Parts: sequence; structure tokens; C-alpha cells
Amino acid sequence: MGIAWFVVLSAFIFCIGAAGVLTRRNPLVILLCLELMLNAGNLALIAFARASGNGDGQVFALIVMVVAACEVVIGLGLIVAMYRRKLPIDADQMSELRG
Amino acid sequence: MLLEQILFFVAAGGAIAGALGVVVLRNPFFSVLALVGHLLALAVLFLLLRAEFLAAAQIVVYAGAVMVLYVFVVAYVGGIEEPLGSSAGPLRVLGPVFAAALLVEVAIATVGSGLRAVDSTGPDVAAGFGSPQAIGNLLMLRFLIAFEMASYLLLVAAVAAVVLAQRRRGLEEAGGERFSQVGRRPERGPQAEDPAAAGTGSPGASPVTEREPADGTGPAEREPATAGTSASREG
Amino acid sequence: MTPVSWGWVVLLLPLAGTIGIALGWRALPGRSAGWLGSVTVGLSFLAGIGMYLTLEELPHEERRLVGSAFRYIGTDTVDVDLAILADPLSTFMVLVVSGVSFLIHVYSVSYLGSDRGYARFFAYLNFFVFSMLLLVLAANFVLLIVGWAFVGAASYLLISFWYRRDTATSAGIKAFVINVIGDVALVVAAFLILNELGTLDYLGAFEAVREVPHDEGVLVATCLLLLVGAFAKSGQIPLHTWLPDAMEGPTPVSALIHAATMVTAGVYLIARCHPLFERAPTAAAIGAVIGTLTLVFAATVALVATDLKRIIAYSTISQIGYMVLGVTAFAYSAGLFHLMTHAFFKALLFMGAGSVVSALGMTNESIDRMGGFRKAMPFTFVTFTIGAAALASFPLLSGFFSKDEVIAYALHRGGIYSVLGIVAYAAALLTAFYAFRMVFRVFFGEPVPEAQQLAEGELAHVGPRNPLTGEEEDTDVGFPGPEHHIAEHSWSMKAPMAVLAVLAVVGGVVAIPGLTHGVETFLEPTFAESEFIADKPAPADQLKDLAIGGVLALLGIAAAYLVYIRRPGLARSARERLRPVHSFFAHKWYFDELYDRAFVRPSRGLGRFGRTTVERVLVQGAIVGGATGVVRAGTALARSIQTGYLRAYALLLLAGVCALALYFLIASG
Amino acid sequence: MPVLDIPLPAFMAIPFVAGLIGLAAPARAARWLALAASAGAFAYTIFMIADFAPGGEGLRYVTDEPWIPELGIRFSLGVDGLSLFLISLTALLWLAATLAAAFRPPDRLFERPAAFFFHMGLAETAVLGAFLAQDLALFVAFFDLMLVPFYFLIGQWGGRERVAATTKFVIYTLVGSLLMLAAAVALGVLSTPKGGELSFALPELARRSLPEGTQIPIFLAFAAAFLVKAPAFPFHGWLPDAYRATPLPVLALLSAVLSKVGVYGFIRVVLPILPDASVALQELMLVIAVFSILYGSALAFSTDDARLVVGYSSIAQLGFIVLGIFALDPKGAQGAVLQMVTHGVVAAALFLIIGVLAVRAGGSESLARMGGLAMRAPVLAALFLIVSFATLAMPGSPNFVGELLILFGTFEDKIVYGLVASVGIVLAAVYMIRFFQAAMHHRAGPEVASREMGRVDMAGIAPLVAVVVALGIYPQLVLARTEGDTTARLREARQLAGGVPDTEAQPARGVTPGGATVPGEAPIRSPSRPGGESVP
Repeated sequence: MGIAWFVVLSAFIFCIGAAGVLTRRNPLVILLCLELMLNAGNLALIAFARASGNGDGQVFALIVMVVAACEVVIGLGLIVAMYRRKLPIDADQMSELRG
Repeated sequence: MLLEQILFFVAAGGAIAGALGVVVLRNPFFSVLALVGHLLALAVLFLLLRAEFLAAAQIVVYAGAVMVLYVFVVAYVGGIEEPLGSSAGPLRVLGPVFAAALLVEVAIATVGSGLRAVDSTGPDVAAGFGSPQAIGNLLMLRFLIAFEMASYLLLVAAVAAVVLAQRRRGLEEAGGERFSQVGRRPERGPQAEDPAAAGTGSPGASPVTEREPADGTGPAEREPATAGTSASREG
Repeated sequence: MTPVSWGWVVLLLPLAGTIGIALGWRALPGRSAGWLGSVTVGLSFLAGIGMYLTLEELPHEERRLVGSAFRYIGTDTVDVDLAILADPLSTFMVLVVSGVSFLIHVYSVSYLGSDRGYARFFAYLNFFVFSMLLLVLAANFVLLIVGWAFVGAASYLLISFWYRRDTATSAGIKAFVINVIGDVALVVAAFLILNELGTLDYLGAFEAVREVPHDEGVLVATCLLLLVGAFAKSGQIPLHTWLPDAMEGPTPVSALIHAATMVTAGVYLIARCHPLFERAPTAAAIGAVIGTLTLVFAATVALVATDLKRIIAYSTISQIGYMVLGVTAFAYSAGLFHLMTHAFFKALLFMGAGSVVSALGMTNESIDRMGGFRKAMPFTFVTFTIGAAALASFPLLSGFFSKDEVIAYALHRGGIYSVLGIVAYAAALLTAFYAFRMVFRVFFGEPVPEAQQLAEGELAHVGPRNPLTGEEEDTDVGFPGPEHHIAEHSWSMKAPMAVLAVLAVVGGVVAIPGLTHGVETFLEPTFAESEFIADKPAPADQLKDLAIGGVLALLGIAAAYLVYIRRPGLARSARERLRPVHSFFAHKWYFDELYDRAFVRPSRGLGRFGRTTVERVLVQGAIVGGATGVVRAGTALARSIQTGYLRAYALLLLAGVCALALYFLIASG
Repeated sequence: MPVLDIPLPAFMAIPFVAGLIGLAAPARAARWLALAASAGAFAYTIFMIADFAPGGEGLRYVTDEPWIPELGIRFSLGVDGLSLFLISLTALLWLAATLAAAFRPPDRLFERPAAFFFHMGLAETAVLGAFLAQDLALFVAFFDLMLVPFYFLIGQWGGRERVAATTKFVIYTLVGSLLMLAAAVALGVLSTPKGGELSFALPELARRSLPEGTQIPIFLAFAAAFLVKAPAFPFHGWLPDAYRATPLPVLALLSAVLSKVGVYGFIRVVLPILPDASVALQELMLVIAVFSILYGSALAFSTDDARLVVGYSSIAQLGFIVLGIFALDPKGAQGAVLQMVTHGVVAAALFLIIGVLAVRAGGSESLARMGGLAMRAPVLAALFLIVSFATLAMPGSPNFVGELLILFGTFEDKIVYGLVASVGIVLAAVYMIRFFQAAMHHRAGPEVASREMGRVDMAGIAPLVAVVVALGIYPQLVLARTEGDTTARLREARQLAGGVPDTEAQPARGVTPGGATVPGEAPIRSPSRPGGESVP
């Protein structure tokens, strides 16, 4: 089973995730889409690890998982805090940074 | 061999289906479930790539812990139905377009062009490849620093989560203090909105931002409500 | 003590008085501020006498002492000391100025006795005396300009002393601005002198000017500029318009500044700079012509004016015209002699006028509402009449000798001067007429109600009103004293008037042609180098001229008597018949209107134009717009990218990634 | 050497350091710290003046360390007769302004006193640095640094529409400064001889020569920066808004001191380094100066806003200063320097007085709403009167001496400009007297409450008036000390301006004609006659 298949698959998933980030407004879903992209990355890493035949890529993927977990924790914490302050749970209404 | 291919296509289909589900489903709750499915499919793919430990971690950590966290939050916040038609119209079109463009590029890069290494099935590897033992060795020997860093990162994230989720700390205090400022000098409110303040370029911006918390749009004005609710929640 | 040290004392006493009053005005009870001012001025008069005596002791050629305190400006070619010059001329002026000032101080002590600005008034008045003494004592042109401007400032402050009156403040600003024009002219003249003669000190410049050829262009220009300064100060055509308005000030101010001392500074300046003018006879002739023109003009206006103080003001302008004619005809002693006598009788006239105006309750100065005060105010009547007679050069009074000496010199100089002399004679006739017009209309005829009340003993009290506009005065501050005073009721007003009356009568004895030469001999050292010092009319001619003058004066008085006492209707019928002439005179030859159209309105319009058009279009529009516009456009672009939408940023990021990937594809493949 | 000998960098840094400490210290302490610092700086300048022997030339208390050696930029400071009194003016006015600011009733102006006084201190340090700098790069750096604290002072503590005003002010002056920066770099690079190393030291730059063709654009860039800062017509577009928005104590400094830095730059930098261009463009500068005089005066007597009366009047006054500088005549330059000092004092005093007036006129600064204030405030009236007379250059005031010398210098060669300019004196009389009367005389305005000045106002204003009077009696104090260095800056330009008229040729008293001893005065480009020694 060629590694290329895996890589293309991961690219496909990555793009789906990116599209999701761009089109959805619910920050929760945006976080999910980020998960998708990260996992796509993981898939690619592992595929490369297989191609190169040593475990480094897998370790890399493991670290990525850790980071993803942290990102999830923070992101969800923010969402909860927003909810607490009766802020709209909507990425488009959080535009304080408008120049 | 054949089994392997069948497995791959099934898992790949599942993964793509899950991913699409995450993106297109209205209700965040279903999106989460779709993601779980996606992760399981990925785990299978990991196995195909001889990454047993990661597959296990994927299932246990991701599909288990993280997704449960998601479910909790969705339950707490409440699944907010959301029309896909977003306020920023162009994004709706451009987002997928660029995504597709990226896909095409990467596909060309992978299949059509250079990356010779990837169209092999990869070398034969020893039996222990990707086993917990092998990964453990790598982590403890070669990637010790990265491992430690990751653990610190987790710690920090945990603390941050606690702080953010706390009730009477975090933004609230700052907001309260801002609110009292608003009360002290109301005359600043209108000035913030006057065209001069709005229309000036970057050099004039500092006074604006310096006065910004007090202007009508900021969170400050919602303070009394929040204070009230939080108080009531305690009672 | 040398004359110079006396001079410093003279100078510093009034200054001390000013500072003392200004700092201690809270502490000074009642009228003590006034007395403090009077005493300091009186002392400085005594110091002036000391100056005179010590100067007399010196031999003639040494009667020019310069005392320098320290270097005032010393840079590059400019080298000016803070120095005073003690010579007969300055001593003469010091005596006149401080003497008259002392008397007027004493008069003011009770005249403004109950004015709210009492201490302020005397602080200003002392400051004026100091400035005037600085002007006459200065030893170089810069210091002269300083004194020149200081008296202008003092005059401004005193004109607008009752500063709640808009008429007073506008009169003040008018006087100040015209005086500044004079100052600027003097500054330019000073530069020309520095450039031409290499120094700004009087003596050095007067030494150096001898090498300059006659009527050398720059020198003529210099003298003309000096004339501009002198005329601005002395109210000569065309810079006279401020002086009549200056009567807005309290009467003692009119008496001191705008009759006796400051306005004669121009005459002093010309006399002081006589070496320059003798080198530039053209300029001197021009000055003489303008002086004569002025004296005729002012006399004609005084004929028809109805405001008592303004009549006297115009007569002042006219008399200064005589002095200017004198000094520009190189008859310095004559001109200065007339300056002295004029100081006496004109101050006297103003004091009397002030007394009469007080009797009318400070509310009206028009002679149409006066009449019959003879019985009510005998003392004022007598003194005023003496003053008027002296002004009319009634035979054997002071004005008789001085004015006719001026005319005699003018006739003697010949050429254009003789013409001017004859014109001056004609004006003398008018002078006599309007002088006694005042007397007859104020003191004779039907007594007005105020006069009757006064005869029965109580002084008229009318609500405070501005005599010009008739508007209600702002009574909490700055309207003519709530309790006004007349000479009859207070000795401190009577005494100075009496003294001045005596001086107005006998002041002439110091220079009776052929008999006494007091002024001339005393001033001789100053004018020793003058080319005309020896060239004087024979006593016989002088006596002849005196006779003519006396006859003219008597004629004028008789005419006035005829018109205003014997045939009262005559004046009106004459006015009816000569309507255009009368209105021309009554409008003061339309000078004010002319200036308003020529200068005031254009400059206002210019300012408005600048503030509206130029500012908006050029400065704000073109320049600022250009500079800030670019920056604004740039920032606007940057801001338009900062939408604040998270996903927009993400889109840009993705687009960037795509572009990057594309680049690598192309690069690799 | 002065009684207590502080190195200049330390002296310069005093206010800034005090401000820093004040930020940390409690708010009440901050104001006292600021007061103490400005007072200390002023006291030290007094020592400098006392220590400064009249009539000499050259720098005193020099500090000269390499700063950025790669670019040949040195951290070199020094005091000479030219900068001496401008430094003491700066210190004096900062003391007065700090005093006026420190004891105001706590209004919006002093929400964050510590920050306010920190910015004040930073600004003073920057201005002192600009006056002390002897290296072009250093001068430019301080010149731009001045902008930062004023940006915050106006933007944060200003009145209504302060943001728009600040933006306009900053952008406008920044454009000028950037031009100057470019010009400075170009100057340093172009003037470096073949194989010679880069240097920005002013004396060195003055020694190196540039062809006139290159000088002119550089001159124009510098002139733009300085004229905008002054401001001169037609570069004063930022003035009305900025003046209306700036809090008065700051405005006093903005108008009295900052404007002087610009014109100071002309004498310190432009004349000695770009003599050919200065001569070539003399007429242009004179025209600008005369226009500023007339135009500023015309605006001043047609506006109703008290601040703008003074603001426009200072346009006119600075026109006089530029006129004196570009008359290229020692008298004119001397007058210009004296005028810088005296105008600084009176302008600051006027702005502080406007503050006092506004309080009594019901908070309004429009002339129409003032009036009759003199009634119960004789002291205020007296001080105001003295300042007004000084502003309109009444003879006897130091301003008169300044303008007299300026006019004399201008008459020397350019008598026409001089005559037109002297019209400005008359106009000055008109608008100042109008201002004084409108405020103090006439009937009382609608909500005028006439009362005497408080002790604090007095403490701020009276010393300035005292300085005016003292200088009026003895202007030589300034003239004698500034003469040597001022004329030295001019020498080269004047030789180029077609020889020195004989009347000015003999060196004035007390000045050693040997120009060679003065840094930057070695007469290279003077084929006709060596500096100063020409005989009558």
C-alpha cells in the first residue's frame, strides 16, 4: 500500500478541516476543524515515519497530540469563559481587533 | 495484501466521511460525534502504518478523554444551531476554493512530482516498530527534552484552564475596575465615538485605545449584569 | 553735587513714588497716596532747581554733562549707555515738566478725591512724570525712544483710566497706536543716524553731522522721520486725531499730559535735534509748513467745536503748531518760551474747565449747556479768564510775548517763513476769538440751572452718564468720581490754579524783547553751535510785531464780545449762512472718516480674509491636507485589512500557504 | 567652572530621571519630585550664567564620547553663548509650568499626575538635549524625541478634539522631522571627503565643504522642519487646533520653548554648515519671515480666542526672529537670540495668565466673554499689563531691544524688508492692546467674577514678569554673553554674502576676532577676506 495514498488522504483531510475553519462561525466547531487539521498532520507524519523506517515521525506525532490537547483545553476554557460573560458564542462577533 | 487495501479504503472513507461530517453538520454535538468517528478511522490507518502505540493513544486519549471534554462543553454551552451562511459572505466561497487549491497543489506535489520516497510502500521494518517500547525508548533517550517540554506545556495548559474557567477572577475584575472608571468620568464616552477619534490614523490611535474600554461597545457595560448573575449563582 | 547727579535724583524720585504707590496702595490710607505722589514730584522739582543752580555755576562751554550708569545695549556697532544729559535745554524742560506736574498733582489730590481708582491714578501719574523726565534727560536716541514710548503708555493708561467707558478705551487704543507709529518712525530714524553718523549719542551725532553736506538725502529722510515721531506725539497734522479723543481722560490728565508736557515733547525733540535740522533745511521747512497748517486747522475747528475740553484740546494743537513753527524756524528759545508759557495757561484753562464740568455734575461738557457761571464760581471765572486772555495773547500777558516772538522770528527768517508768519497772525486772530468764545459762553449769559443751584450753595448731583454717548455709567468702578469737586470748595485745587494764574500773567517778563533775555541766555549753551544763534530780529521789529499781535488779539476779543454778548443771534445766523464751511470745520476736516476708510476697515477686512479664506484654502487645505492626506490614505488601507474577523485572518493565512506551495511547485518542477 | 560642577549629561537627565522615579512613587510625591527636579535644573543654569564670562567664544563643559562609532556619531554636548540662555529659558519655563500644573485643583488634567509629570520631565530632557547637542545626529534625535512626550501630553490631557489636533500636530511635524533626518544623513554622507571617515560633529561638518548645488536641497529640508516647528506662515496649519486642545501649562512650553528649537536650529546648524545655500536662499527666508509677521499679526487682531491671539502673535514674533537670523548681520542675529529668550518668557507668561483669566471669566477663553476683570484684581492687571507691553515690544522692554537689533540688522542690507517688518510692530500694538482691553477693561462680561490671583498663580507668573523687567533694565546681560558665538556662527555666511560692510567690520568689544579658535569657524571658503579681521 503506497505511502502516497496516505499522504494524499492526509492532505484531503487537512483541506476539509481548513475549509471548515473558514466557513463555520461557531468557535466550538472551529476547534473541531482544527483537530481535523492536526490529525491530518499526524497522519502525514506517521506515513513519513513508515517511509523512512524509523520512529522519529511517530514521536513527533505524539508531541503534536500533546499540543493539540493543550490547545483544546485552552480553547474550550475560553469558550466557557465567554459563555459565562454572556458573550455571543460566534467568531464573527468577536471583532474587537478591528482597526 | 488485499485485506490491507480493503482496510485502507474503508478506513479512509470513514475518515473522510467523519471529517466532512464535522464540517457540514449544523449541531456541534453531531460534529463532535463525527469527529470521534473520524478519529477511530484514523486509528485504523495508524495501525496500517505500523504505529500501534499511536493508534492506541489516538483512541484512548483523543477519542476518549478529549472528545469527552468536548461533549461536556457542548452540553454546558448548549448546541447552538448556526446557519452556515456566515455574515462575511466572501469567506463562504473563498474558503473552500482555497482549500481545494491547496489540496490540488499537495496532490500534484505528492503524486505527480518529486517526492520519490512516498510511492514505495516503505522499507520492511523490525517487529518492534512503533511498539510502546520503541516509542518509549525514543522518548526517554533521544527526545527527552521535547518530552519534558511537552509535559510542562500540559501543566501550564491545565493551570490556564483552571484560571479561565474560574468564576470571580480573570476578566471580571478588570472589567469591574473599568466599569468604575466609566462611572467616574462619563464625559469620555461620547468623545470616544466622535469622528475625530474614529477617523484618525495610527498616530492618534493610542488615545483611542487608551479610552476604548469606556466606549459603548466594550464588555464593561455588561458588568452589572454579570456581577448580578454570578452573585445569584452563588446564592 | 553735579548737575548730573541732581538729574539722577530728578529722575528717580517720581519712579520711587510710582513704585511706592503701586506696592503700598493697600496700606496708604485716604488721600495719602495722592500726597505721596505730589511730594515726590515736588521734591524732584526742587532737585531740578538744584540741577539748574549747579549748572549755572559752570562756565558756558562746560554746561553739557553726560552721566552714564551702565551699558544698556552693546553689540556689534550698536553701543548705547543708560545715560542722561544735563544741559540747559534738558534742565529747562525738567523745570517746566516737574513744576507743572507738581501743581497738577496737588490739584488732582482733591479733584479725584473720591474716585475709586485714586491710588491707581497717582501711580500712573507719577509714572508719567518719570517717563517724561526720562524723555527730556535721555542722552541718546535709544533712551529717548524709551521715554517716548513710556509717556505714550502712561498717556494710554490715563486716557482709558475710566476703563468701563467704551469711549475711553477706544480713545486710549487710538492714542496708543498713533504713538507707536511715531515710535517706529523714531526707530528707523535712529538707525539712519547710526548708519550715517556712526553713533546714537546726541553729542557724538551732533559732532559728526557737521561733516555732512547740506540737504544730504539720507539726512533729510532722517529729519522727516524725526518729524513724523514728533508730530505723532504733538498731535500735528496728519497724526493729530488722537489728541481730541484723549480728553476722555480725567481733566488733570488733559491738563498735564495733553496740554502742558507730553504733547510738547515733539517741540523738544526738534529743538534737541536742531543740528540735524539745520543741516537739512528742507526738512525743517516742511515741518514749519505742516506746523502752520496745523495751527490754522486746529483754530478753525476750535471755532465751531462745542465740547469745552475738546475746544481747549484743539487750541492746544494749534498752539503746538506755533511752537513747531518756532523751532523749525530755528527760533529755539522763542519756541521753547512759548512751550513754557503755554504750559502755564493751558494747564490753567483745563483746571478751570474741570471745575466747570464738575459743577455740571460730570455729565456734560458741551458749552451749549453752560452759561452764567460767573456768579456761581468767581474764582474759576477769574482764573479761566486769565488763562483765556493769555491764550489770546492779550497784551502784556505771557502768551502775548511768547507767541508774538515766534511770529517775529518767522517773519525775520524771510522766504517761505514770512508767509507762514502772516498765516500765523491770521490764526492768532481766530485764537483770540475762540478763547473768549469759551469765556463768554460759559461764564456769561443766562445762568443754567446748575449755575443757579451752585449760586445757592449746593452742587448739582446728576446720575452718572457718559457725556459723549449719554449711556449710563458702570458705577462700581471707573466712572468720574461719584463726589465731584469744584475749585471753589477745596484749597488744594485753588492753590495750583492761583499759582498758574500768576505765572500766566507774569510769565512773560523773562523774555521781553529788548529788555530781558532770560530764556535765551539760559538756553544759549545748548544752541551755541547753531548757525542762527546770532541771527535774530532787531528789538524794534519785535516791538512792531508785538504791537500787531496785540491789536489782532484785541480785535478778536472784541469780535467775540460782539457775537456772544451784544448780538447773541449773530452766531446762529452766521452758522446758517456758512453752513458748508461750518460743517466742514465741525467734522474736523473729515480726518477721522478718512482714516477709518483708509486704514481701519481695510486692515480689519484683511484679517477677516486671512482667517477665513487663506487659512481654509491654502494653509489647511493645500499644505496640511497634502501632508496628512498621504498618511491618512496609507493608514486607511492598513485598517481596511484589519477586519477583526478571525476567519478572515485565517483565509489570508491559507491564501498565503497556497501561494507558497505554488511557488515551491513551480520552483521544483 | 560653576560652583558645583555637574557633567552636562547628568544635568540634562535630571528631569527625566525624576519623572521615572515619580512613576514609581505615589502620585503626591510625583509632583514634588517634578518641582524639585525642574527647580534644580534651573538653579544649575543660574550657576552656568554666573560662571559664564561675557564676551568669549567657544564651548564650555564639553562632553564628547563616541556613541555609534561605525557611523561616526558622537555623544557630544556643550554649552556656548548661543545656547546658554536658551537652556536657562527652558529650565525656567519648565519650572513655572510645572508649578502652574502641580497645584491646580484636581480636574481632568491631572487624572494621572505621575504620568503627566513623567512626560513633562522627558520633554524637558529632550529640549535641553536639542539645545546642548553638538552632533547633528544627536540634535536630530533629540529634536524628534521632543515630539513623543508632547504627543502624549496633548493627546491624553488635552481639551476637546484633542485626538484630531494631536494627530495633525504629530503627523505634520513628523513630516518635517523626517525631511530633516534625510537631509542630515545626506549631509553627513555627502560631506565626507574621499577616504575620510563619516562624521556628524557640527564643527567638523562646518569645516567640510559642500557644493552649493547639493546644499540647497538639504537647506530646504532643514528649513521645512524648522519652519514647521516654529511655526512660520504658511506652515502653521497645525497651530490653531493644537493650541486649542493643549492644556495651558503644556501650551506655554509648546509655544515658548519648542518654537525656539526650530529657529535655534537655523543658527546652530544651517548657517555654519550650509552658508552658500543660506546666502542663495536668503531672500526666500526673508519673504517668509515678513509674511509671517504681517499675516500672524492680521490674524491675531481678528481672532476672538485668547489662546489664538497669543498663538498667532507668536507666529509674528518668530517671523521677526527668522528675519533677524537671515539678515545675515551680527546685530540681527544678536537681536534674534535675545528675542528668542524674551519671547519665550512673555509667551509663557501670557498663557499662564490666560489660564487665570479663563477661571475668572467663567471658564471661557473667548475675548467676547471676558471683560472688566481688572476691577478687583489690580495685581493681575499690573502683571498682565507689563507682559502685554513687553509682547508688543514697548521700548524699555527686552523684546524692544531684540526687535530694535533685528530691525537694525535688517536695515543694514535689506532695508525694504525691514520697513515692511516694522509695520508689524504697529500691528502688534493693535492686537495686544485689544487683547488687554478686551480682557481687563470695558464692562464686565456675562459671567465674569473679578478676583485677585491666587498665591500659586502668582508663584508661576510673577518670576517671569520679574525676568522681563530685569532684562528690560539690563539686556546687556544676554547680549554680552551671546555675542561671540552668535557672530561666529554667521561669519562664513556673511563673507559669502558679498563681503562685510566696513561699519561692521571692526570686531565688537570684548570679542577676540580670531575665528580660528572657535570650533567650526576656520574660514575655508573665504577667499576675499579672513574672518573678522577686515579693516575699516
